[in-house]
Amino acid sequence: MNWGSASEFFAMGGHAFYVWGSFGACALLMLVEPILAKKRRSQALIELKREIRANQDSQDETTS
Amino acid sequence: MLEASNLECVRGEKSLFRDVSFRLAAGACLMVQGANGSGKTSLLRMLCGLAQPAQGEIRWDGEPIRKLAEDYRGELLYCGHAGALKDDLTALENAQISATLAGAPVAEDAARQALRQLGLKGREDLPARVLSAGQKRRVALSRLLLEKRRLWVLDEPLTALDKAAVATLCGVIDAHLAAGGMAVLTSHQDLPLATTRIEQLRLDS
Amino acid sequence: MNTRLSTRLSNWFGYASPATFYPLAGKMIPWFWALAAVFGILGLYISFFVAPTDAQQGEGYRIIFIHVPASWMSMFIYLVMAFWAALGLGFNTRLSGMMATSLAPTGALMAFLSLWTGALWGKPMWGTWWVWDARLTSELILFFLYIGFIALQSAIDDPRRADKAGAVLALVGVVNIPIIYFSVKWWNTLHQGASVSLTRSPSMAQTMLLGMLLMALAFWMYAIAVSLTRVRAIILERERHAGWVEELSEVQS
Amino acid sequence: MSAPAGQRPAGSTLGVPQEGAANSTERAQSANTRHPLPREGGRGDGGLANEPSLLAALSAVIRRDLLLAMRRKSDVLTTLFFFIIVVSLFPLGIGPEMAMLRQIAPGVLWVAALLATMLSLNRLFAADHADGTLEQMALSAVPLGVLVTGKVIAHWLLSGLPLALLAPVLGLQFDLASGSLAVLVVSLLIGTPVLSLIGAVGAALTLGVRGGGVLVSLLVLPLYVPVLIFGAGAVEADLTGLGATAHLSLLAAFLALAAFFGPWATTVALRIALE
Repeated sequence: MNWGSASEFFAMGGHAFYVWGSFGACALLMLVEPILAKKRRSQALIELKREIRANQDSQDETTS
Repeated sequence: MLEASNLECVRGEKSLFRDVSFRLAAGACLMVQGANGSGKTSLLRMLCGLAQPAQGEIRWDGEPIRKLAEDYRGELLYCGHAGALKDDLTALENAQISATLAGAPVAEDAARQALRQLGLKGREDLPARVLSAGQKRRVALSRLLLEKRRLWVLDEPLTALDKAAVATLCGVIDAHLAAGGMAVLTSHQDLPLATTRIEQLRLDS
Repeated sequence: MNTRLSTRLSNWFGYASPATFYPLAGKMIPWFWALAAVFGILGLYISFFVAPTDAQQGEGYRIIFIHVPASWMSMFIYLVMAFWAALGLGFNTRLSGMMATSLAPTGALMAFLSLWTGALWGKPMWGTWWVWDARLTSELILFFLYIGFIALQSAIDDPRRADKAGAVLALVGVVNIPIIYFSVKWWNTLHQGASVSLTRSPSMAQTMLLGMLLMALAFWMYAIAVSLTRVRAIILERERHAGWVEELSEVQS
Repeated sequence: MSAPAGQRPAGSTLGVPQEGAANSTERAQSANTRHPLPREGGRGDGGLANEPSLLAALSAVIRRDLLLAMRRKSDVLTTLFFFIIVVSLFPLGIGPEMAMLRQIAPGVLWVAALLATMLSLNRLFAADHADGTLEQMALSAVPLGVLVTGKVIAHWLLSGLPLALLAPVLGLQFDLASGSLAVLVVSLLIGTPVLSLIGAVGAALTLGVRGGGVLVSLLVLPLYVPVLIFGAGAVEADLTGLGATAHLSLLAAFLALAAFFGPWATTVALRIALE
């Protein structure tokens, strides 16, 4: 085990800014990217549903 | 012989037409009709091999045109909406250069002769910039006389032409068909052709 | 006969594929997330708790456990992207073009992470944020190539043309990447620039290699999972007029 | 003929499939060829794809583009003046110390050459695309790759060559010795064709695309890196007395590679753009 205490772990031997800057950016981007991808899919689904409903409405109008 | 079987054209997400089939034999002429946006130009570009059909196949003498590539293009003359003219070149230079680019260089006399035949006598050495729309069209159509191709694909060839020019053009097309050529045309105007071998293709339905 | 077979094949590739692939991808995504999490936890454990402190670089060297995998993945994803692009160009398959499109942002992200962590590693090691090291410079150019690919595809409205144009660009890029890398390397040696080199004792090197490998596996699984998620969105966007999309349960509800 | 025929035209009943053209007496005038038209011209017995006509088409494209440029000289001159102005701005931004200028000269001249080439790339296919000439080229009996090669050569003659010839004059501003000037010219002569060849791919990809002008630089500039490194490196190597042969031969290798792949990729990209 490399670390005596939690604070030692977070201090990273004086390189905290660089190490946590790297790992933090990595974690952040890897959280954001999948969220954006999922959002893109749900956006596409919403538009699809809207379009289908619009088509159904216009069909109902023509048949009635 | 040009054959098309079950062609489908998709533009964006919309299917413009499907199941378009026809055969065109030597000496015959196909008139493609349809409203604006029905896919006439798309069909013509497909027949040239510029666009790929979403479905179906186009064959020339039994071979798919994709396979024939340059061999097919050597039999083909396409005249689209754009005249492929350079404003900075003279009518004569335009005619000669486009023939050379098409792979069939012509002598200056032949080019002058063709331009004269289309009623451009005296304007051969004027830059295309100063020609009227109809005159430019005639320069573009001079390729019909200069490049010896069996299949003509003409998209709205009558645009901007006056009565005399229409008559001349029809004579040229008739002569081509009588000599065993083929033509695929679109036109919003009536084309007073002498030939009886005209087939209609409607794209609307 | 032959042509009929080939049209049937291209039909299968061209139309049936997105329809069958969409639900399949949906089922696979959670598994890849789980794998990414497992490899990630193992990798992080090794990089922080197993790998000992470096004698010269102190704790700062631990950045290598994400810097190197990110660099590897950025190059690997470009290759995979070019492979899908070439497949789409050669066989006119629609799904492969979508795969290439969906991989590009993840590849760009990896290239960006590699540059970011490279800069954060460089500062404590060499005292500057940026060195014109051969690898960092090539990574920068690779990042530009990704940006170019994404920009080109988003500038073209017709998705099929976008796929094909992107494919040509990706293939030109793939031919060029090794040339760029060796040019930059040559240029770097001529100018006696700094270079990242790690010489370690064999046992240390092995732990480090294991950690980097595990992290690379985690990044790999992550890239698959996220690009599958994105490709599902792209399929929905592009195939919205296909009948099968309207019959999907998530659309019906 | 097992192929399905949809609407069978009335006219086609006369034409027997396959060899129908030759059977008809009316059309038997030129029995030696399958070409039924009486006006028999440049196209002989199907042997169009022979070398002389390919070369003729190649030189015709080059002559045409040069002729067009001569009729509209301002386009070429703009590129040249851009090159001159960019290069002349550097001493103003950096200061007039000759030792410093000599050191940055190769890089400055080469980067300016890259940018000047970029500037003219947009025009490479745009005009031909707009007026339909490009379509006709794609439909020519001459392979499109040959015509594209002609256009790229013309582009180099109008952008790369003038830059290379002008470079020594600008090199004097940076106090380069005559030996280095010679290396600069040679490196530009070998390197700028590569720029035209790679640039043509980018120009074809962005043809008719929104924001094509800026986009093409985004696509192409990263690919120019090796040429920049070895082009500027050649002059620098000569300045430091190392000899520029290695750099120049690598540049020549790039040229060979680009000449082999470039027109092919450009052709594919153009066909995509036209579809």
